[in-house]
Amino acid sequence: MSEQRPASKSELMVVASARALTGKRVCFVGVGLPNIAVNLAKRTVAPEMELVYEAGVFGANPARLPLSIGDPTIVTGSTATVSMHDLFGLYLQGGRIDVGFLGGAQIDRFGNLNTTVIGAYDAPKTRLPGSGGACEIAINAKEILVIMRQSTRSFVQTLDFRTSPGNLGGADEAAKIRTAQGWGGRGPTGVITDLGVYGFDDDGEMVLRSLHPGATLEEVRASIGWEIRIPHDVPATPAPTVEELRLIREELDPTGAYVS
Amino acid sequence: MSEQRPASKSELMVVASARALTGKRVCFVGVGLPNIAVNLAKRTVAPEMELVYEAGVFGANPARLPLSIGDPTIVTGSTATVSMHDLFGLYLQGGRIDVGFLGGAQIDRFGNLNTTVIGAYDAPKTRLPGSGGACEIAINAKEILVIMRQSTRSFVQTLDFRTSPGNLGGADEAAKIRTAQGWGGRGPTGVITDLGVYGFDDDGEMVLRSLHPGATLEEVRASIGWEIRIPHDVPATPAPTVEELRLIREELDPTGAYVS
Amino acid sequence: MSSKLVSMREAIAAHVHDGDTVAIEGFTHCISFAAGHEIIRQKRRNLTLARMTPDLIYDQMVAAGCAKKLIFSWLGNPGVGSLHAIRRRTEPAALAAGESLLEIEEYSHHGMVGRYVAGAHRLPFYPLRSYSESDLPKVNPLIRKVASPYGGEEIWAVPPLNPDVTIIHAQRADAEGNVQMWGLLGCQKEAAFAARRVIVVVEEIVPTSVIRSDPNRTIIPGLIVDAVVCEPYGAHPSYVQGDYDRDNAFYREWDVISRDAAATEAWLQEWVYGVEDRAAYVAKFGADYFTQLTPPPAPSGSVDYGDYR
Amino acid sequence: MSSKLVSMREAIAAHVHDGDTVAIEGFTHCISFAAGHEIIRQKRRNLTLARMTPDLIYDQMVAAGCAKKLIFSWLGNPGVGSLHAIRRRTEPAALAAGESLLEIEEYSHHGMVGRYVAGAHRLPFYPLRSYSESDLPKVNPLIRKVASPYGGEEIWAVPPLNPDVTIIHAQRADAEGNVQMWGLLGCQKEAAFAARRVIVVVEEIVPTSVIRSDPNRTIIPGLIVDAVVCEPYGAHPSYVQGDYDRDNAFYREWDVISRDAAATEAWLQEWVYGVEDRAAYVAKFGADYFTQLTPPPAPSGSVDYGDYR
Repeated sequence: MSEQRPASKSELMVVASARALTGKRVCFVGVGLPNIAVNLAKRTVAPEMELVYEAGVFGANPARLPLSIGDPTIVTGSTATVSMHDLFGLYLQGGRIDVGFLGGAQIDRFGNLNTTVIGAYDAPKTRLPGSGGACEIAINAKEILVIMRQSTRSFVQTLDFRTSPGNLGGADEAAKIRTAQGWGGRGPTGVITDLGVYGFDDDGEMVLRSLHPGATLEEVRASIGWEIRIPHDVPATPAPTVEELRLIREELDPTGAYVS
Repeated sequence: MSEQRPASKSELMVVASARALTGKRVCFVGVGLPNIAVNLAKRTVAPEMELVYEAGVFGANPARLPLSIGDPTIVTGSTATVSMHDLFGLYLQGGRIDVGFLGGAQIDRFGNLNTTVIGAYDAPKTRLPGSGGACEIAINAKEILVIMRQSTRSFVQTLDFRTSPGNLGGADEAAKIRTAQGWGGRGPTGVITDLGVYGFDDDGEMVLRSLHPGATLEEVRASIGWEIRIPHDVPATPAPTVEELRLIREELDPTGAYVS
Repeated sequence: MSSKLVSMREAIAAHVHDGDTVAIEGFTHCISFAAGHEIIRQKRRNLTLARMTPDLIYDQMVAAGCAKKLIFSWLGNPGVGSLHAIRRRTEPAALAAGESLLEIEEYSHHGMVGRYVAGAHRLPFYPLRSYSESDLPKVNPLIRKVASPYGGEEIWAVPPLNPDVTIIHAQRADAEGNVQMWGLLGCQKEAAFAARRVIVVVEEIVPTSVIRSDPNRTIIPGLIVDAVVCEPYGAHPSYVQGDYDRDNAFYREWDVISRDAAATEAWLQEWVYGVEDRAAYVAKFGADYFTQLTPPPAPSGSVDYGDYR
Repeated sequence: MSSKLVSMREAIAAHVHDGDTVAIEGFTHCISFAAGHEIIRQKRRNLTLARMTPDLIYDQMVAAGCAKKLIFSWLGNPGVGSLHAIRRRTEPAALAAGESLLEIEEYSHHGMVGRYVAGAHRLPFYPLRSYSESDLPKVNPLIRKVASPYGGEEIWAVPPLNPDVTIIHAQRADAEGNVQMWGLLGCQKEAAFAARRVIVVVEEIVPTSVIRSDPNRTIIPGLIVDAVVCEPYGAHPSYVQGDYDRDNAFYREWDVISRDAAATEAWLQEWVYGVEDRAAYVAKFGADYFTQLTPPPAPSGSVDYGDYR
């Protein structure tokens, strides 16, 4: 244990994401890092959490780390496996999901996300996967956590396409539209990156809440395409514990496929 | 067999109803006489017929005669048992039902039906069961067969309440509205009573097609509240065969609970 | 997870209040008579009773004075005839002195299903192809037309129904309220997801491992369940697929009892107020009574989910 | 009832025509690669390919020149990355000489599900709470607002999708096409009910008595099925719950192959054009290959429907 190597940036993201789930009950899981984060949270800060996969699984209890969002291991031993009509209609739109995890190719200062195209929609430079369930997760999950690595290509002034709405043009506009259009949730509440943890302030704009061990404010500023709000006293993200790292390395991702 | 007693009026209705199902594929079954008629048809003129119960059963294979529309015997051994949302949405509204059986407290000359109230809706003389699935069966099954005993109380000039639409005010109006409002079916095609079998003519009005053995035109006229259309040469309904009566009496309703 | 197992008395006391909209669902199959009787014993008043088919249980609850309003699509004693206690509260000529007419809000089956679906999916309306040229929309202003955004066509809509409490009965659940049932599924899933509170009554409490061995069989997750009650024979005189048959003799008997207000009251005194709980009701019938309602087995067979690790 | 059992060759020849809208559905689970490959072999052209997640099968069909248009909600190699053949037909800079861009019609998952539901329920639209303040409606004029008849609120709608043919894969069916499946159910039921024609591909044909022993497990009745094909391992490299695992190695391998148009063509030559049918494809891998994808059993257990006679 004393030989434990220091946390990687991916591990810092996973641990910070897991901690953001403290006490949460029902979480809509994505594959990759969110999947590991959620499984870590279930073993640490949120033992009662139910994992929901958009493929149609509630209360998943995967015996191995699922590679895809529809891996058979999420079905066997789950509490309920249902049609996607039920999953999106009864569970998500019906208001039963506490936290949805999203990522994207681009995010703006208000937490709006692009997973559709880089460039013009009709003649894209890069064709991305599109919404999948992201658009309705953004609207209907009670809150949204975003996991993304920082870069000026992804943390942008203006999205090329708004796939999933966040705080729109700011908190006031977002609050009005959420009520008027009957959104089920209150939008993004946190963004976890490889450098830090961000929240949203009263303007609905992203603000740095803590800086990961080893990261600097210069790195943070240099990898965000707008002038990011940074309060005076930014605490450090508490370092991963020995046990958190052990769980990731020995149980959740022993081959290091995701968190390396 | 030579001792077989003559057919009762109920048996005449059941046999005529069964024969009206010749070659039909998917039939929405009601309890009581329609249920026996459909089961008789499956054993005689429509061996490939699938029985659909509004309770959520497709391809029922009841081991005993079901007393209620949701008897457990319709589930065990059925091809598919589904939610009522699926039954009414996918099977009925989706256009998969060939024939629906309906009855009612009142029918008018155009095959419109009342199963809601006798008297005023807000202060009824008799409160009837209401629509159940009848309203949507009338609109969405490809055709409707009605089974009712004749009397001037039930074959009326004017319905007290139109629960389930038939040919409305006549064939032209009905054809227009069916198209404009996207009905799935063409409405009533036959009415089977204790006295005869009726069809609908080009005006969409009920017309006598055959007279049951033992019934007279005088009885027919005296038990219908409007001047019923009767063609010049009304054939006799072919009498039940020995085998049809045997099936009813020995297999389908051995206690005579329905067809006595 | 924490257990939600409580007695029926506790479940009704905690989750059914005067003035609530209550849905005891189950289409012929799995009707929670046990819950209905406990609501009668606890003397709930001014309830709005929602159910596709009010069946005997709502006839009994109306006779006991629990209801001010019915929301339904088919009002009858299935396979037998009328619900006489309800008719006495819906036909002015039959109304007893001092009684008032029940409020009535009436749909078709698809419409009632659609109301629960809209409630469960958090939709402001549910569209369907029914009601065209029926008189039902004339007497129920909540049945409305909706214009399709893809052309001139108008179809019909019903509004969401979100009961304060939905009560369902099923074969089995675990203590967290993960419910599995088979046979007729009715609209229980939709009515439960639409509700603010959910009470689940089952024949048998099973370990969570049983639920997890066949996750496609789960119709309602514990997530939306507030109370779990284990009440064997709790659906009698309705039935539970595989466990016991419908007591058709009682459905016919009720037709006789309920024609007479005094006989109805006497029945309630003996079989509802006069028994402490469902266990006492079952004991009053005697074990042999239920044995003759028990079918021989017809097993589903097992399928293989595969152990993926 | 008459058998609908045919070979895959016959099923595709009879039911999939040039210019058709084809939906091969299955969310990660039970994707009929066998049908997709036979469509490629039979050189169908100008197909509109609908699928929530085009996955590798549509990448292969696009690479083979079968498609003119995609209707989808998520375009990727699940758990791996991009669909490179499709990207070469959607990014102008990557387009080969003589090729044209694919037409694209794009939704979210709930929207695609809703399109099938509307198609299956014969509704002119399906309402949902999605798309609000997203740019998707700006680029897809078929995503529209609909006004609730119960108040000022406007929500969003998608139009029905009625494929000319829907193809699904499942664990088992009888010869009439009564289909039972378990594990992820995706939107297969809705996509099949919405379709004009339905092809069902299964791992195993079972007697009708097996289907009838567990009627709640049936997701699609033979009534709506036009052809039944028995094709063991017909979903490889996707998986069939309980029968075999997803071939994740191949999903990763495709990421490499598909980056290069020539390598993609070579793969199609070897594994699609170069094999006569799915049996030959399976034989080419060898029996051992599939043995290592077979999980140990995890039985569901049996439930009792009761023998009511």
